[in-house]
Order: sequence, then structure tokens, then C-alpha cells
Amino acid sequence: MILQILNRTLRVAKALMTPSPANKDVRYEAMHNPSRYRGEHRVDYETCIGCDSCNKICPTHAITMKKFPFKKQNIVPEVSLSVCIFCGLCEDVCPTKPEKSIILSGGRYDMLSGGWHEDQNDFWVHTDVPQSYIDSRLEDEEATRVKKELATKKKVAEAEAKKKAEAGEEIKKVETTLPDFNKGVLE
Amino acid sequence: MLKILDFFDYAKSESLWMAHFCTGCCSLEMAAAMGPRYDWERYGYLPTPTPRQADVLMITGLVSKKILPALLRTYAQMPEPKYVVAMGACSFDGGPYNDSLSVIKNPTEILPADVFIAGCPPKPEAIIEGLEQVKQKIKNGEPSAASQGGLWKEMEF
Amino acid sequence: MIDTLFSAFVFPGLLYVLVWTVGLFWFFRKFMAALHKRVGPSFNGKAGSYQTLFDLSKLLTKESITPDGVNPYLFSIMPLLAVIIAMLPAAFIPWMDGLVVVDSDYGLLALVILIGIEPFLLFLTGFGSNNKYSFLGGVRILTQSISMETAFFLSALSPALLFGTMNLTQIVEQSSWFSFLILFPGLAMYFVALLGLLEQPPFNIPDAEQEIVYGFYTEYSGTNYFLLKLAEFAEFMAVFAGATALFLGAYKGIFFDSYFFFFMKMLGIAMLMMTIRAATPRITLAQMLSFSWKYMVPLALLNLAWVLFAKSLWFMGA
Amino acid sequence: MENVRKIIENFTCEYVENYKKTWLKAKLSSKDDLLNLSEAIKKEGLRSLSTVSPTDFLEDNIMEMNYFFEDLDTKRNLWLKVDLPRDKEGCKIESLTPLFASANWHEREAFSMFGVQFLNHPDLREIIKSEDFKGVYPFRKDFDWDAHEKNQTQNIQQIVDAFKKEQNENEKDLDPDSSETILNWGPTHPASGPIRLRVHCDGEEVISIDPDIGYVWRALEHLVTKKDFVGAIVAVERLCFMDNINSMVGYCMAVEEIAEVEITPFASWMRVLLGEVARVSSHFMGLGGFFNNMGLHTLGMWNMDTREFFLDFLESYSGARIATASIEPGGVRYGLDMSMFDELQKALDKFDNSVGEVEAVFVKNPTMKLRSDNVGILTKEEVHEFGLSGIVARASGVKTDIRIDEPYAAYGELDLEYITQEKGSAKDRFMMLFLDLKQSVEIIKKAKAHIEKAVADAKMNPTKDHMVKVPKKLPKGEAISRVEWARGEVLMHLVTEEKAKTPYRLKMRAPSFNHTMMLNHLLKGQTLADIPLIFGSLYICQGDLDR
Repeated sequence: MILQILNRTLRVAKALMTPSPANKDVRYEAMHNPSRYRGEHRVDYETCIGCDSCNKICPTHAITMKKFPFKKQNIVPEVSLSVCIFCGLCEDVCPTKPEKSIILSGGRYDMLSGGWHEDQNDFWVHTDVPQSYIDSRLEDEEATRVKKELATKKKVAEAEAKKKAEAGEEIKKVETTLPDFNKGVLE
Repeated sequence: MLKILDFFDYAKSESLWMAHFCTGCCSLEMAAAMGPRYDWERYGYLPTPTPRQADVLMITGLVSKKILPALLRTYAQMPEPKYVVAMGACSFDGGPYNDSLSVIKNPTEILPADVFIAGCPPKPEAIIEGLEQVKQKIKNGEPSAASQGGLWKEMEF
Repeated sequence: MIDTLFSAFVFPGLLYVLVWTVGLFWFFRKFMAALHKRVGPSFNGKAGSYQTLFDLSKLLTKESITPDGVNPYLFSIMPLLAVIIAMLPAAFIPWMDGLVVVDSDYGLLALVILIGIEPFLLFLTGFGSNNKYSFLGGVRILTQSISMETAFFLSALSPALLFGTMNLTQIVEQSSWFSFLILFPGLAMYFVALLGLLEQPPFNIPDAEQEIVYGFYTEYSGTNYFLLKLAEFAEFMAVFAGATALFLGAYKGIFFDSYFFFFMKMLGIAMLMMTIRAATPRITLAQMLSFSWKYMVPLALLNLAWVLFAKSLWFMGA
Repeated sequence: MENVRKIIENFTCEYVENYKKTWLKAKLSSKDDLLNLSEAIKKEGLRSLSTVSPTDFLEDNIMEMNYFFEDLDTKRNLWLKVDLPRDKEGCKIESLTPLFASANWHEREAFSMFGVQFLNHPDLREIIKSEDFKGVYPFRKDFDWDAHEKNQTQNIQQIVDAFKKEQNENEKDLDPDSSETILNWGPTHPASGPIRLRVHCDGEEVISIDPDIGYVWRALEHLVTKKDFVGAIVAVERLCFMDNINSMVGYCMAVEEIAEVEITPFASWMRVLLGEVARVSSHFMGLGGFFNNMGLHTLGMWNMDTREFFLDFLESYSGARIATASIEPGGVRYGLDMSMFDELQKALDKFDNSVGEVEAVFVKNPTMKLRSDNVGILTKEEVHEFGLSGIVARASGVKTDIRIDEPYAAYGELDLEYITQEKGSAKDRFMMLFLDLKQSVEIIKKAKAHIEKAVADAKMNPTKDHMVKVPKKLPKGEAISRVEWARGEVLMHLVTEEKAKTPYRLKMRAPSFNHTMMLNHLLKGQTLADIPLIFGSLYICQGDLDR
């Protein structure tokens, strides 16, 4: 019995020979870096189509959709890191191809904030859309709107012209004016 | 004289002992952080069996209604100066259990923490980094958050 | 005068014991970590050597809580008394050739009594804590120390019996390889009893973390806890030094005599203790009691008989 | 099976039908027959009652009681239903606790969550839920959770008051002259975790133990009804993080059964592989915990070292170390990159290298044997009576293992054998855990080899085969699924409504609930030192205890 105990005791001492696996300073680097680590989100506002499906599937309601003044694809997800449980369902469900618009994989793991409830309240992955992008989107939209307007007007005019022509009246030129670009759009 | 006091302040910051108290699942990752691979003892952290000798209280995730009095009492039993670390989504608003009524939705409003570590559960690396931030806070001489406010002061427990 | 002050406060006195305590605390953590396949304290100072200094200084500056309903005098004086008692044995130990503060003819007796009285102080700390777990811890430590001390005293007496003196200096001077062999069963017995006395696994029943939280330590915080921890490690040192002086020939070395050998021998005992700690689970109080009274005490008595026999066989004639 | 059918047909039933291979499903017409019927089937051999699960049908105004009877020896199971009126006065039924000891806490749970009154129950107190739910039944469909939430401050005050009151009156009933006292073991006790054992003791001797549970009650069974079928996996996996995969497997099997979807062979093999990895990582903690409770942390640390490698694989596969959320209805969530198997191989190698040392030092440790060989003995009879499962049941020599009894995923293609121990002491449970760990690693090896071979033969496509589409809206239906979880049998009872997007009711029968029931039985008359040992050997996790 006593010999057995001594034997066990000495065998434990074998651990002294094995080097410890704690060989990195984990304050600065991770011990294991998987490619699919579900960490901090990255949202690509340019490819996002604003389908709202990430918001719908989120089991913890961590995602809110930020609204933009332009009309189409005008919502982009923002994630509250203090609510998110990093399950990655939003990434799974995102329909954009080939790159998903919301990505957790390979994200950062060290997400720290102040401990006050207020600090955690505004602990978000904000989708910072630059003003220039908003402006360009607005301009694009305006341009397409105008184009469409023009096209419809033209169509209407043509149709009318056709009618008139059929009726044997004189063809009048349709005057079109371009609307003021920057007015009344940003409201 | 000033130097000696500085030394004690530094010592305080470099030696964080935590109360052995787990309220939820994040304590599993805390155990991993104690384990051989992450080994937080390298940085001077040490678990203590009783709150009387602890400096840091870890809110390890979920705080259910039933355990709240025990949590606050554990906090009260710790000697000054004491700090609180909150980890996991649960300690902000119940996290995945937000829809459930048996958990406290605002643990950090009741007991403000000094640092919040996001994740469900956070990686051990993140836990250690969060504790490093507490160290930094002590080095800067900042008072702990819970001593400055929080609903716990108005509550009985 | 200066010599007295020096020996009281610096060399085998206060400072020396403090350095030993802090160092031993660090060594325990480091060695235990290695057995756990961990690293242990590592980033403060070289190999984390400042870590325990920081830990103990932090405890010194923390708030000391005196819980409701305890006797504050009993609660705060006991740790102080425990430290003083735990530091005193250092004065009786021959650290180097001719360096012993109190060269008494009853050195061994003083050593054994000072070590043996420590658990009773700890019992009083647990008794005075007004906490059920502390009280249980106190009762357990009393039970354990009563049963273990008998074996401890008996095995500590074997060198005195062999050399016919209780003067530690003389015991060390007379010791040799041959006497070490004769005293080896006594050493083994002393070591096992020592595990019980210091509440080390497998006999860490009084402060069994998983059973009664932290035993008598449960309510202590800040300075009081610092003093208790200090007392614990000072007692470690005293007991290791006692074992070294009694059985292992203290400073006597292979080619020359030096304090270095004393140090290494103490470390050796500490390492053996830690290895046992890493490999053996705790046993129950009942098992400990039956082990101590059924095996330890009879064996210790047998050991005394063996020493007497050996003495009459080889030493009387010489 | 035929005998059971005959017995049931003696009573008036709405239907009796075969369900799956080993189950018989029946519905009693009258609740008065329940006691006689259960007595008869107990004589026939179905000796353990797995769980009691009420389902609240608000529109039909009935409370449907589901009883799951099991026979651990001959693998015959009975699913018995009976209707009760759901109004609070009429919702009464005879208690089965006098017949089946395992019904005790399950009936208490049904009482506290649904308000079903059990007549002649010996100890019908509320369990699990916190003080503010006293007298109300939170799982009833007409319970207004929002109104309850409005009074949160008051509710907390109520809990605090009850906490204080209990503290003051803790030892009121005790004789002041005797040395009896009540120890509160937890919830902050180092060995307990969030559970409180009220230990009634006299010095070192334990007189009785009354576990107070519910400290991590998250109302998971109610929570899943607020999430959709896919989102519910995050709630189901949080049953307990130590082995989260197998609980998700159980839930997904129930969903697939209702949706009538067959998963691909690749997905079922992946479920086996991932499930066993999770089981291994859980067992490592269990083995360590057993020794931790005897004051020795070395094994826990060594195991943690090996466990990290298995977690690495899970992390590479799913992107999270323990909250993997990697099983979805319809298969497994991600395709497999074959290079991930290198990581798994690393973990297996690490295990093979270190298991010998662990076995030599700890499994054959004489002090451990001295300490735990004669403590906490559970006989075969008690296992049947209390409906225990998994490690604990097998340690007593009962051959029960859902992986073999009722093969799911790809377990049917593996040749598994029952591993059992004889005596049923704490040591045997530890041994059982260790042997089970070894078996799991063997299964991982086999599953890995099988997948590798099939991929090489182009029978499986690891990047595309992993999922089959499951419709978002499920038909009306009801299913049960059983899985062998790390701790024992998990039974999931899923009820869905027509075109539902969310589960209507999910009952999770978790093994720790039954095992905790045993604590008082095992610890009566033992000493304080045995509490952590037996607690650790029963392999209890508070997560699945409270749900």
C-alpha cells in the first residue's frame, strides 16, 4: 500500500519533465487561431441588400437595422456586442454572394467595454457609412429616378403623339425640365 | 514614504484574487483560463475559496433571480477595495435568456462592473485581457464602479 | 548588543523568516504549477518571483473585516500570536556551525512544543470566528493535532534518545551517515506526522476547501489573513528546519559544511511534500484517526525501541 | 411488448399504437385508471418512470399529461397520455410517487410549473422556481409574463425577503440543547456550484439533506417557445455547456421527425463525431471534478490540457469553443474542411499519449480507492426505482445506453458494447466515467475513419452534404427523442401546432434531476466529508438540473 502510494507520487513528478502548454503571452496573442472563430462582426454596407433576414433570425435581438435616407437597400444591420451571443446564425442566413455582408468568422475575440450599464448600452458594431457614400447613393437614386421620369414622360409623350398623329393633329415637342437635384431629397 | 505607498498600490494591482463563485455557464471558460494552457496564475490571479480574501468578484454570465441575493451578499462580504468583472451577454441583459423571466435583465445596473467582457462565453484570452484592464484601472487609482453607484446600494440583501 | 539585535531582526530572526516565508510561498506555487503542467507566477519579476511579495503586501493593506458577533480580541490577537509562536523555533535551530541564537540544553523540547502548540491557536481562531464552517474546521484541527502530535513527539525524540542529548547543536554535531540510517524510520515517521500537523494532503482535513470551505481561515481577511498565512509558512519553515536539524545533519555537507546544504535539505523536504500533495487525495477524519492511532503511534513506539536497540548495539560500545 | 399491450387494452383507451421500435403509445380515456394501470405495468417490468410532462392546450381547455415509463432491462417503453381539465380546481390527478420513487421531483416540477395537483404526493412543495412565482404557474399558456415583469423590483424584494426569512428561521425547529445544526452548502460553496444543499447535521454526521435547486433556472422549456425552430438551438444547447452537442442532436431529431425529413449519412456521421467530441470534453471535466472534490487538482489540470485539443477541433469546425451551436434541424450546420481532421488527429494523439499516465497515477490511486470504494453505493434495484441513467446506472451494472438501445444518428452502424461496473459505489462511477471516455475516443476514431473513407470513395461530399432543407413552418405533431447525453438519458418531448414557426411545448428530461434526487438517499448517515465526493461522483451539472 505504502509502496503503491510512493509509486503514484513519483509518477506525478514526471509532469516536471513535460513543458507547459502555456507558452504564449495570451494578453497579446491567441493560443489557437481558427479561421472560423466567431468574433466581432464586420458589416459590408456596400453589398448589403437590406433584406432584414439577419435581424429576423437573431435569437437574442442583438441586431437593429440602421436606416438611410435613400429608398432601396436602405437598411444595414448594426450589432450590439453586449447582447450578441456570437451564434453566427446571421452570417448563415445572409443571402449575398459570393461574400456575405455580415461576417463573424475570423473576427476579434477581445471585446471589452466599461462595466457600467450605460457603457454596455452603447457597445456596438456601428456601421459607419461615410457621408460621401450616402451622397453618391442619393445621387444615383436621384439620377435613376430622373431617368425613369424622363422615360415615362417620353413614353407618355410618344403615346400622346401617336394618338395625336393618329388623330391627324400636329406633333408638338414635349419640353422637359430637370428638377433641382439637392432639394427636398434629404428630408 | 511616498515610494512605499506607491509600492503597496502597485502590489494591489498586480495581485488579483477572485472569489470562487459561479453564477452561470461562463465559469466553464473561467476554469479553462485557470487550466494549463492559459494559466492565469502567470499574471497573478488566484482563486480563493471564500469571498473574505478576494479582490475581484466575477459575474460569470447568467444571474438568475434566485441567486441575486447571494451574489450581492458575496460582494458585501469582500473586503475593500473590491472590483467586479462582468462577462458574457447574460450579465448585460440576460443574453440568450433575455426572453425568460427567471433571470435578472440588468445585473450590471444593480451591481456595476469595472469591465465587461463580451462573448457567450468569452474566450479565456479575453477573460485574461479583461482582468488586465482591471489591473490598469487600479494602477490609475480609479475607484471601483460598484462603490460609486448602482442599485445594489438601495437594495436589501 | 548589536549581535543580539542582528540575530533578532535580521539573520535567524524576523527578516530572515519573512524572506523565507515569501520565498517558500513562491516556491510552493511554482512547484505545484509545474506538477499541474502549468507555469505558475511568471510575469512579475524573474519567473514571477515578486508575485508572492505583492500578494502578501496587498493582504497587508486590505480591509480587515471583523464579522458580527465575534469576540474582536480573540479574533485579532490569535493570528498575531500564531505568527510569533511560529517564528520562535528559528531561534533554537543551529543554522550554521556555531550559529544558534539560543543554545539551550532543551532545544529539542522547545522546538517540539512550539510547533505543537500552533494548532491550538488555530483552533481558537476557528472557535472565535462565529461561523459554523470555521468552528468545524477548528474542531477538526484539534482532533487531528491531538492524534498526530503524539506520533510527532515520539518520532522527534528518537535522535535525542540516540545521541543522549536534547541540545540541537550537539545532535547535529554527533550526526553522521550511519546515524542517518538508524534514524531513517524515525524521519519517515516524523515526515508523515508533519503532514498531519501542517494540514497538508492527504491530511488537509481542517481546511478542506470542498468540505468546510476554508476551515478556520473562512472569516479572516486582510491583515489578519496575512498574519495567518505568514504563520502557516513560518511554521512550514520551522518544521522543515527541525527535520533537517534532527535527522539530516543540518548544515553538514558532503565536502564542506555550509548553510547551502541546510537550504537544499529543507527544499528537498518541501518538494517531497508538494509531490505528495499533487498525487494524493484527501482522506476522511475517521480514516486519519484510525491511521494515526492504529499505525502511527505504535510504529513510533517501535521506532524508539529500534533506536534503543541500535544504540546499545553500536553506539554504546563505541 | 405484447404483454404490455394486453395490460393496457384491459383499460378503456382512446388509442394504443406502436411508436418507433421500442415504444408503445397509448391514451387513457379516464384519469381514474392511471393508478391501476401503472401498478399493473410496474409488475410487468416497466419499473422506472422517466418523466412527467404536462402539455397545456389552452384552446381545448385540457391539460394533457404525458407519462414516460421505461424498462431498462428489456428496453420496452410506454408513452402514456391522459387528459385533465385545465382549470385550477379540476387539475388534479393521483400521484405516482408511492409506486415510482422517481416520480417525486418530476411531479413537484409539474406542480410548480403547471399547477397540476398530485393527490397523495408525500411532499408536494414547489421546486426550482424562485419566490416571486409562488402560487402562480409560469408555464401555463395563459400566464402573463409581461405583467409579471412590470413588477420586477417588487419581485426581487420578495425573493430577498424570503431569503432573509429563511436565514432567520433556518434553525428554528432544532432543539437548542442538542448539537444538531443546519449547514447551508452553497450556493457560494467552493464544491457546490449554484445549488444549495441544506445539510442537517450533527457534528460531522449527516442526518438529512434537502437540496434547494433553481439557482440557474432559465425557464429554457418556456424560452424555446419564443424562438423559431432554428433559433431554439441556442436555448437547447445551453442545457449544459459541457456537452452541448448531444442535447442539440436530441432536439433536432424531434424536429426532423415532425417535419418528416431524413438527414444525409454524412450529417449523421458528423453528429456522432461531434457528439462524441463533446462527450469527451465533458467527461474530462467530470473526471477532474471527482478528484477536485477530494482536494486534488492535478487530474483536473492534466485533463484540461488534453481537453483543450478537443475544443480546438470544435472551434475550428464551428467557430466557438463550447457554445458551438453547430447542429441544426436538417443536419449539421457547417460543411467539413478535411484539413480539420488533422486537428482532431492531434487531439487523439495527445489523448493516447497522456491516458496511460492518468490511468497509472489516478485511476489506480490507492488513496482514492480507500476513500471511495464503499461510499455511495447504488444497487441495481435503486437504479430501476429512481430511473437513473447513463454513467450512474451503468456503474451499478444496469445495461442501459441509448446509443445501443435506440440507435440514433449513425450509432446503429457502429458495434457498441455495454460497458458496466458491478458494485455501484463512487469509485465504480469514476471508473465508469473513465471507461466511457475511452470508448468515446474509440468511437471518434471509427467515425473519423468512416468519414475519411467515404469521402475518399466520393460517397460523401463534405462541403455540400451537411444540410437538408427543413421547412420553416412545421405541421401539427408530436415527437419524442432520446439521446445518450454525457450524464445520461435526455428525453425531448416536442409538441407543435399547425403551421407553427415556434415549438408549442418542449419538455427536456435531464438526467441530473434524477441524480440529485438521490443525494438525500445516499448521504443519510454518512459524514460531511462524503458530501462532495458523492456529489462529484454523481456527475451533476446545475445547468440541466434547473433548465
